[in-house]
Amino acid sequence: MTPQEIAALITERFGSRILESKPDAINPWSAVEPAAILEVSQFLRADDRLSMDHLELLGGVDYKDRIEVVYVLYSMKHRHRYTLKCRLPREAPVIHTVESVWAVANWHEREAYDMFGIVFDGHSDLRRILCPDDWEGYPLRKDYKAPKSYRDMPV
Amino acid sequence: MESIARLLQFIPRYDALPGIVRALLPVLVSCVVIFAALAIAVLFAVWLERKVSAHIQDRLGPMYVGGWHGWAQTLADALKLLLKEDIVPASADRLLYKMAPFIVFLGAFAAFVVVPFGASSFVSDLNIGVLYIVAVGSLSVIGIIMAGWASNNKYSLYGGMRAAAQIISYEIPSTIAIMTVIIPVGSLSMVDIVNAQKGGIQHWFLFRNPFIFLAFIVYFIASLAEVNRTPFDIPEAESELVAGYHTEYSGMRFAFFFLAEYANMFLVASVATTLFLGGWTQIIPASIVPQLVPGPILFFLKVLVIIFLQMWLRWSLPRLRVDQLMYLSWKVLLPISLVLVLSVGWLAVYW
Amino acid sequence: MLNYFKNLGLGSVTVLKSMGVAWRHLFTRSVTLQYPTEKWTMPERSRARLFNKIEDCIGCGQCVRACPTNCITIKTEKRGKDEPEIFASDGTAIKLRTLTYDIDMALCCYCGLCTFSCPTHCLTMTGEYEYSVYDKDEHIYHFAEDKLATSKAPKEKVEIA
Amino acid sequence: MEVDYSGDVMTLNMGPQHPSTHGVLRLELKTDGEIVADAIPHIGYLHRCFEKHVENVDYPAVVPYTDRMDYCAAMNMELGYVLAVEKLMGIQVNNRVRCIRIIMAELDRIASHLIAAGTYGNDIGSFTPFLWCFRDRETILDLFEETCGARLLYNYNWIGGLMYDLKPGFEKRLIEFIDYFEPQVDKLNTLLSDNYIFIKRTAAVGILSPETAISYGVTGPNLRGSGVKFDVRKDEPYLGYQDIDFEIPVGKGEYGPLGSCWDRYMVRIREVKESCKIIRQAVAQLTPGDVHESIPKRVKPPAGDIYMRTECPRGELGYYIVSDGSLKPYRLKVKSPCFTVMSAFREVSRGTMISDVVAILGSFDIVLGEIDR
Repeated sequence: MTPQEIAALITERFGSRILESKPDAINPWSAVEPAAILEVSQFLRADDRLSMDHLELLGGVDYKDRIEVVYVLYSMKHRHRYTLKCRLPREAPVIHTVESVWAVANWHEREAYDMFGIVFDGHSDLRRILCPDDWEGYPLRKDYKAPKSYRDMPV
Repeated sequence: MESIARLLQFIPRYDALPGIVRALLPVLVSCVVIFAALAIAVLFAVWLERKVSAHIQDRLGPMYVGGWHGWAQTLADALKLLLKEDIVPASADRLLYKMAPFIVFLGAFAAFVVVPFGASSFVSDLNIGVLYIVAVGSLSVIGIIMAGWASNNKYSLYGGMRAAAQIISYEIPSTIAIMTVIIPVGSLSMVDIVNAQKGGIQHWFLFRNPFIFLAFIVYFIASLAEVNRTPFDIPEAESELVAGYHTEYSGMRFAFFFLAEYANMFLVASVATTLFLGGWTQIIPASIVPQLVPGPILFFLKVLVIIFLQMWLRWSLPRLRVDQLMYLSWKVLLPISLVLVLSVGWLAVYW
Repeated sequence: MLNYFKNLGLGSVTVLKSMGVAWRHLFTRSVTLQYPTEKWTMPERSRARLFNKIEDCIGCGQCVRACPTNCITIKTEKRGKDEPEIFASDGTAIKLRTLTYDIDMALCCYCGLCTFSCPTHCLTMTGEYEYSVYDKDEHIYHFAEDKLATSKAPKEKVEIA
Repeated sequence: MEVDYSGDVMTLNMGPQHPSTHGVLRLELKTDGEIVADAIPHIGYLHRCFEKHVENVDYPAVVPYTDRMDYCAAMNMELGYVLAVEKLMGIQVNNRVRCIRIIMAELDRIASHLIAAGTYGNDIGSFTPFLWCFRDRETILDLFEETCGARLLYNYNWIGGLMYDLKPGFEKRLIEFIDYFEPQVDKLNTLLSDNYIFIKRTAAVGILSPETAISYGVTGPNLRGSGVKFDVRKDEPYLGYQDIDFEIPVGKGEYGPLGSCWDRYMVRIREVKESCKIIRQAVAQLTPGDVHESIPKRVKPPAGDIYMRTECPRGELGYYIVSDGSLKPYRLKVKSPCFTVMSAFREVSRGTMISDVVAILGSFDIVLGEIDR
């Protein structure tokens, strides 16, 4: 399926919950309402025309006014790719987990939590993954200031 | 020991010494002689191991210390180990921890008492020599469990437990394989066994009949496991248990473990030589070629061949898993060795 | 039962095969170098220690901007109008006097980006790779010092290699 | 294996310093005797804020940082990044650059798989294959060094071109090496891969079913070991891989269930041979040209985002780059193949033995530099 068809399909299915679609961009994407992410993911995974069974990448991007969660999806069956984006408020980024759809999301979401402080609702094991458990702040946010010391050790 | 006692007669005024000294001195001297010979042999074996491994792996190995092909490298390493700090973990069982390496070494060391290196160079000719070797040789497992337990380290404990299971399992096929030799000789004395093989290569038990040949292979495999060599080195499996039971040891105590490992290799190789390869006896019958090479040297050469075989195997094979190890012992070697004993016995009765 | 013997046979045969391969390798030539006595000649493009031919340096600071790890520190000042004009060996006029040119080799990531950005090709990576030191500070190489030597009293210890 | 885990379990910390965790990985093993009831990986010991770092350096200077992710296959790491930026900027490279990139990427794949195979032998307890593999890898590194001056962290692929052109005579030495190398693979197979002990240790251990693998986002040789024919070089060709004739080896499960450690290991060994094939074809396609031709003076991509993926030796390597039109990347997120495969580790290793945990970990062929970034 071409990106245009995918965009049309999910817009048809979810209507206004797909906020914006850019299937012609160099990396075709659709912005999804955060509350609908689980439904959209389940649809993308289960629908036979799409069967996006491979979550290639899940990551956050800090756009200073908002935090985006990016889902790059791929279908091993149809060999097509599509990107979903969810825009979250910067102060309290909360979104539902897609762990139940793709098992790999577990670690990816932990990493996004670790780096951006995005809270994934319903995640089974939301701990920091790369930084130490008692690390303060979310390093990949644009306003992050690196601490001078950690547990009395100079950083 | 008799020959040593005879040599001691040359000490001036030997007969004037107190009786207790005269009784103990030959024992002490023979201990020292065996220990020295063993230490030198071990140093050589370590060097050989490094060279064999290096050449199999397209390397050269140690090349600097001592000049010719780094012959003094292990000597330097041994000195380094002796000078290193002897670390005892804070929560270790100190007494057991300190004793363990010596007990491991004791097992290997004491067994050499009955090994006949030459026609008259042996400490003692016990009439239950083989039994004694089997019994004393398994002493090391106690030391290994002690080391594993006392280190207070989970890896060491795993190593100790694995070693116990492995060594005890493999004692059985190896002992049964030894029985195939005892049946035709009819004696447990090592000296008698060697004497029964005198007269050249065709009299060696290895080539006497095919069953004993197979028994030799069984014994060789089982002995590899008994001395924790690859492919049976699971007690010290480097990639799983770091270093197994001697993970926490350093300095001299570690050196003793090292010494014991190679001494054990020498022990099983000596036993294999004595039982299957005719011990110190000549390869070619004396009637064809005069016996130029002294017995002890011939014995040592034969031992070296077996040790080389052990090294060669070590550097070409991967390691077994614990359950596969047990499978090999109980389901492969044990049945085979039992069949072999029965066959040899059948031959002895009906031939 | 058949399987048992098949496995036994397969095991023995493959073990012997492995040993055979290992045996042949016992007699192949070794491929290692005996390092301190034998040394490998480094290819000309080798990227090891940085070297700055300070006479050609125009103090432009391109290398500082290119460096991903900020291991180069430059301090320059304008040369006076009355001073005689000097040129780098490729003819570029040197308008700035390089007061400090320090490279911290402990920070260097050996990417070579600085050498490509250098307009006069005075900053090069040499094939020199044996320069371990006991103190981390000794890894800071002061290249500009001999240029200063004319104005200041000569230092006793010159750390340039 | 059906095991009852009702007994007491002991926690055994494997790593971060352990001979076979391939770096600084910590495994929290819940063991019941020799059997591992649960294995929880803890990562992050090598975390060095790669993604934060690169937000502060300009685009060309990111390349040395990408080298340091997967230091065993640095050429492929930088290739993915460079291709992503080139695609974002719309740069076309000439044929010579394309062919050299293929040659280097495949050589690096061989080098990386040699490490994988060698260390895997080491994990299983056979030390000799390790050094044999390193001996051949050393020749590859020599080729790299004479071309770009570095042996491990190359910084060779630049945005729009290459650091240096090949040296005269490189092709000849390369073909000589390939001719020498191909029989060595068979030798390695005799010594290790076909050895019965090795097969017993690895086949039927660590079964990763295709469904689990896809769900956990496992890619590369690990996925192909489970029998899924997926290779980015074929499915989404870059660098003109579509013009090159090569096979994608997949696991067949010769000695046990599909998706075992042996299958994964063997996929790598077979891939090495395919890489040799690719290199021969790429050398034949080499044409003269200037490798610096399309290097831009200033790398300033237009605002936008891009996801570019390449097949690195450990799987599908994806770079998600967000550009805000400045000289520095606004955000760079790496989809690391080892990271995803490591998340499947707990699933795979449950109920195996301690020795199997090592075997499974080795068969995944992880590089901690890439997991932790």
